[in-house]
Amino acid sequence: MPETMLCGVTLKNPVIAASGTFGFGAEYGRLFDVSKLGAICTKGLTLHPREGNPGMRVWETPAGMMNSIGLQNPGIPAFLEHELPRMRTMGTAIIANVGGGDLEEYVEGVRLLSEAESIDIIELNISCPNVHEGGMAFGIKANVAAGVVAAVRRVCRKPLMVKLSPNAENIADMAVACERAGADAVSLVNAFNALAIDIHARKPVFDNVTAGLSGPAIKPIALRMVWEAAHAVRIPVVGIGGITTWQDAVEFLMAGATAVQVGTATFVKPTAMLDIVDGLERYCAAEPLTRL
Amino acid sequence: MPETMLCGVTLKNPVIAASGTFGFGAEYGRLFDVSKLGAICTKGLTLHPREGNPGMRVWETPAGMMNSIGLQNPGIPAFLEHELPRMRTMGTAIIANVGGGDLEEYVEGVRLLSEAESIDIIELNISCPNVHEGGMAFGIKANVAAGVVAAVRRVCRKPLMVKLSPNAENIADMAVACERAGADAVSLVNAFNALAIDIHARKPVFDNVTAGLSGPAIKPIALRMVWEAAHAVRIPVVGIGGITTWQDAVEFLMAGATAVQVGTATFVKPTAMLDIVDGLERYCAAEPLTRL
Amino acid sequence: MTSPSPAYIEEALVLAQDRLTNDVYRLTVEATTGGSPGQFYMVRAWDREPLLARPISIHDADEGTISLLYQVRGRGTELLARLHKGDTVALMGPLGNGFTMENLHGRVGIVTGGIGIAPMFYLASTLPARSATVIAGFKSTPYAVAALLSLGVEVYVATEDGCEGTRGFCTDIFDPAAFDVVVTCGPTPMMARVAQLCAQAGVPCQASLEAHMACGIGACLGCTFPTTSGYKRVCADGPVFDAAEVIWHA
Amino acid sequence: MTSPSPAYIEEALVLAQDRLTNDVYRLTVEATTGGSPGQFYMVRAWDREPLLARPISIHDADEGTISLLYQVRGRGTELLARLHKGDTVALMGPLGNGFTMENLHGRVGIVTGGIGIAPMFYLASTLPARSATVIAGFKSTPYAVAALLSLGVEVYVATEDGCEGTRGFCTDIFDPAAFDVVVTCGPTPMMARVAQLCAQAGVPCQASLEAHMACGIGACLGCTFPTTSGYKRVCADGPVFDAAEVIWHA
Ligand SMILES: Cc1cc2nc3c(=O)[nH]c(=O)nc-3n(C[C@H](O)[C@H](O)[C@H](O)COP(=O)(O)OP(=O)(O)OC[C@H]3O[C@@H](n4cnc5c(N)ncnc54)[C@H](O)[C@@H]3O)c2cc1C
Ligand SMILES: Cc1cc2nc3c(=O)[nH]c(=O)nc-3n(C[C@H](O)[C@H](O)[C@H](O)COP(=O)(O)OP(=O)(O)OC[C@H]3O[C@@H](n4cnc5c(N)ncnc54)[C@H](O)[C@@H]3O)c2cc1C
Ligand SMILES: Cc1cc2nc3c(=O)[nH]c(=O)nc-3n(C[C@H](O)[C@H](O)[C@H](O)COP(=O)(O)O)c2cc1C
Ligand SMILES: Cc1cc2nc3c(=O)[nH]c(=O)nc-3n(C[C@H](O)[C@H](O)[C@H](O)COP(=O)(O)O)c2cc1C
Ligand code: FES
Ligand code: FES
Repeated sequence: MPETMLCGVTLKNPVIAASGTFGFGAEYGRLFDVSKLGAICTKGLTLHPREGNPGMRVWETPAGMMNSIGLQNPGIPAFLEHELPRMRTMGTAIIANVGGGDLEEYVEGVRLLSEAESIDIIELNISCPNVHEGGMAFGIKANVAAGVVAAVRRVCRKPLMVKLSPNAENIADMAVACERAGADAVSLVNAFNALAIDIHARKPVFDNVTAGLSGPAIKPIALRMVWEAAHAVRIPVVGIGGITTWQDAVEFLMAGATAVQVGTATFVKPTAMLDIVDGLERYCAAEPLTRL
Repeated sequence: MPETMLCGVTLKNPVIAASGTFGFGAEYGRLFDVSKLGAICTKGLTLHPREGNPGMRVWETPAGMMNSIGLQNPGIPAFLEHELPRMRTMGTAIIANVGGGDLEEYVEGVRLLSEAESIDIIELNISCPNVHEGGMAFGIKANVAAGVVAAVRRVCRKPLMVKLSPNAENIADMAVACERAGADAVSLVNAFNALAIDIHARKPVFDNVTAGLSGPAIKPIALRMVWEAAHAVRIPVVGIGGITTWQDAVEFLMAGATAVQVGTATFVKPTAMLDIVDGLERYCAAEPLTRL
Repeated sequence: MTSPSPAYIEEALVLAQDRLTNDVYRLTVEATTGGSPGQFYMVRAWDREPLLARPISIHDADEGTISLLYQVRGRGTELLARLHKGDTVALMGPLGNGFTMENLHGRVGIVTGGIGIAPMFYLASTLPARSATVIAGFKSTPYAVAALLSLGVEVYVATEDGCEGTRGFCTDIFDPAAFDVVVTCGPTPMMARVAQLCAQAGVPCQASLEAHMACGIGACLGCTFPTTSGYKRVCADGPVFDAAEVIWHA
Repeated sequence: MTSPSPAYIEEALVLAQDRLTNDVYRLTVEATTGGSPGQFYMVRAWDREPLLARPISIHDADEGTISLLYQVRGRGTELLARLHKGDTVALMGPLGNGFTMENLHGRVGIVTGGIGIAPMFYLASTLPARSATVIAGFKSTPYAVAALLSLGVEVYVATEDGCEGTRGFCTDIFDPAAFDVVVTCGPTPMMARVAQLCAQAGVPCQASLEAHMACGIGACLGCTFPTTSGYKRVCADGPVFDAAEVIWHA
């Protein structure tokens, strides 16, 4: 520490930019040296390009925010052609985050990404609504998740990290199911399913009704889930959810995480991740960081 | 509105003090006129007195707080003898909140409370750890919850409101299971299972490891759950979770709640509930409050 | 178009806070990062609450200072208004594309609604003398008009309550035929109307859009607006768009 | 014991803020609610963040003002320290039982650690002249001592760094045999030691405990401390307890 080994990949440090909050790295790359990060997770990618959701897409809540981006992305082929070459020059590990509306889209997406040399890890986002099961996300029921992980595992030639949804029925069972189905790591949590109502307009703020809650507000719940997952599996666990300061990161690492991802905090302070890296370095220089 | 009918009981207004945050009414009664409230939920009661949990019991988080009180209470017989007579004079409806470690304790507790004339509604808290099922709360699995609700229903001669846990596997299924098992209303949500770690002491802040998260931080998730429950059942739904302003209350009412409970906000501002009552009165005088 | 890289200034010194009307203020801060007309900064004048920074346009900028003109609307702008000389504020910017200056030739019509006037002082001060005419609508008491007049810009005012200028909306007194090119900023319905009038008259129009933002720098896709070529990010592809490309009634 | 009802004052005016040392301040606010020595107020000098108010003892009170002596420890006290004359602060109180004055007879020993000295000025000013002796421990630079001396109270100081008074802890220079009754406030391990010394010497001791609080008024059961008769609420059953009843090493 801070050098970290995550499913066979050496990261400079355990601080990773969370998917969907850091684009493909270029935007914040104009502001600070992104090579100082442990890794960058790409915006969620799907096989086919997606327009994303209409209407309001972000909304503030007490110590949190809701988002309903709807996986807007150029599609995996365009990502490989236009974005990946630029990401490759950024001097940090690349984690490709993949979504999908059905099993075939996941499998085909992962197959394509697997072939790209400069991708270090594939992060499978199972929070996406499953179009074949009436929109209920893949990430709710452990057996449904296990199905998609197993199918993807067959075609995936990279380390496979499965990103768990906090809306899962039981987070420990879900982590175990993913481990058994072949995941090399799990990352958690994604955003919490939440609602906001515009009382003046008398309708939900988001066209999709519900949206994903992230930020400091969710940290205590996310930390509990990471603790439960880390106690349930042997594969590495990456902690996500409201991490804003290096002290937050230490909490997740003590709870059993191997690394952490930072999302919303970057919006609050663009250089938050650099502060976290510095803080962890100072902490680890002074005392050993041990898992509880 | 603001006069509200809740399972046959007329409340002055839909604003109820949430269980565990308002004692038995006497403490805040020294500060303001509690007869202005729609109702008061008692501190969680169990058949036998409980000491409560050792160690830290409250901890602040971003826009929220965690608590691990451990159902400290004098036991139902002592409540009936010493506290209820005083509550009866407070000029507002009384909702007795009941917990239990096993089915027998719930049933016997509800039987006793059922006999007390001045109790208007019984609120069954199914978030308590089920001592017979390895500590997993009654409120996680719908079939387990249905079992306790059905058993309690048989002895309960008061309107029965079941208070749901946000840790339930599926909140809509849970609400439906409780409705089918005989609940006259459901209230939700109780606190979210969460974790905090004291990084200096290198151990969880709470002796019990996890504790319950409440306050504004959870409002967007609670509101989503209330929306889902209200769309799933025909019985009244009482909204709880982070409600702090009258606008928050309107959101819950628009989401389908018949009334709301306010907990943590009272700690933030002791007269928060009075402000909510006033705000709702002004709102309803100006425009109709309709469910979305 | 490659704009200069934005910077993050954690503690920019507040040099002045002037209250212009009941709810409109001008904040002047020390910063050398400048920017071009129509660009904006993500501004944060508080520690933790609210969570996100707020986008505010450059009202004026020179070598060493930036000034912001803003209206108190909610929590964030209310906290901005509490700043005093000597306090500090966090800034990220300059952000966004700004107005396409190379297309602003001949007679430039600037049509604004309310606080949409904020970026126009900087714009007008950059345009050739006497080329710009401002048509500004306000709910009630106008602001920022005197400064525009001092630049030698012609200003027509409409107020909804008729307290100054013509009673009504700015679009009531705006005739696109009088201009070679139009620039607009204000509430979306107003800009939609301006865009429609310009389209009918065949006058090109640049509109500076507003959207809720999280990152402000193009990374989160939270601030999109529908255009004829798909969703565009207001913060990074805009805030200024060719009004003809914007799908106003999405 | 029936104490007067507490009040909630949403906007109490700040009359003065004095910085006594690097991190210790005295805040004086306008309030007629008073209280007795050892009682406290829940104080809030911010809008929304942090969520909860903070308990602070009455340092001094008269008909029209209350003063609070506090040390900056974290976020809440840091925000308290930012208050200026003319600002307002939300107060709920007076809360808690306060010291049992009817038991404070003869020679009263007051043993404090750090900011535990806060309630003792008000206590000493209420006791008969010359009956109290204060034994105060500090990490480094002492505070609040001059005010006590001005009351004619004898004060013995111990500092951990030896910068003033005896080097070491207050418990090193405290002999319970010199007193008829002892009052203590400070860090829990220190109070536990004082309680132990008093018990050995057969001297009654009142200890003012500290706990994290949510409601401050007895409703939430969040601030309990174990005693020989079960968990007691620090805010409502205390903060002052008979030291012999407290289970110090729970
Ligand atoms: C590119 C751009 C430039 C702007 N320039 C100016 C300016 O120069 N002067 C000025 O007064 N205003 C400007 N605004 C609008 C300004 O950002 C909002 O008024 C401000 O964010 C409101 O924040 P609040 O906390 O005071 O209000 P809130 O209580 O948060 O909300 C009040 C209203 O403000 C809007 N709003 C809230 N949060 C955001 C957000 N994150 N992003 C955008 N809008 C939001 C919403 O429409 C809401 O109804 C600009 C907006 C954009 C997008
Ligand atoms: C009855 C009573 C009277 C007190 N009187 C004084 C006084 O006169 N002067 C003074 O300086 N301090 C007093 N304190 C202590 C004071 O309440 C804490 O220092 C303060 O709450 C710290 O808040 P913070 O936000 O600055 O620190 P935080 O960052 O919140 O935490 C710093 C430390 O403060 C303590 N703390 C945090 N929150 C609370 C809380 N809600 N309740 C109690 N402790 C908490 C914790 O031990 C924590 O380690 C008193 C405490 C009690 C219980
Ligand atoms: C604007 C936004 C967009 C997001 N997009 C994605 C995404 O495309 N794929 C994904 O797996 N997670 C996505 N997330 C979830 C984050 O990666 C992260 O799991 C979540 O925000 C919790 O972390 P935080 O509290 O640090 O933000 C998104 C989050 C936000 C705020
Ligand atoms: C200190 C504290 C004690 C609580 N005790 C109980 C309890 O005994 N029984 C119960 O059903 N809920 C209890 N709750 C949960 C609240 O009634 C409420 O469901 C929860 O706090 C969410 O609402 P809020 O965000 O408005 O506080 C308690 C909450 C707090 C903060
Ligand atoms: S605000 Fe994030 S992309 Fe525009
Ligand atoms: S703080 Fe609530 S009972 Fe003491």
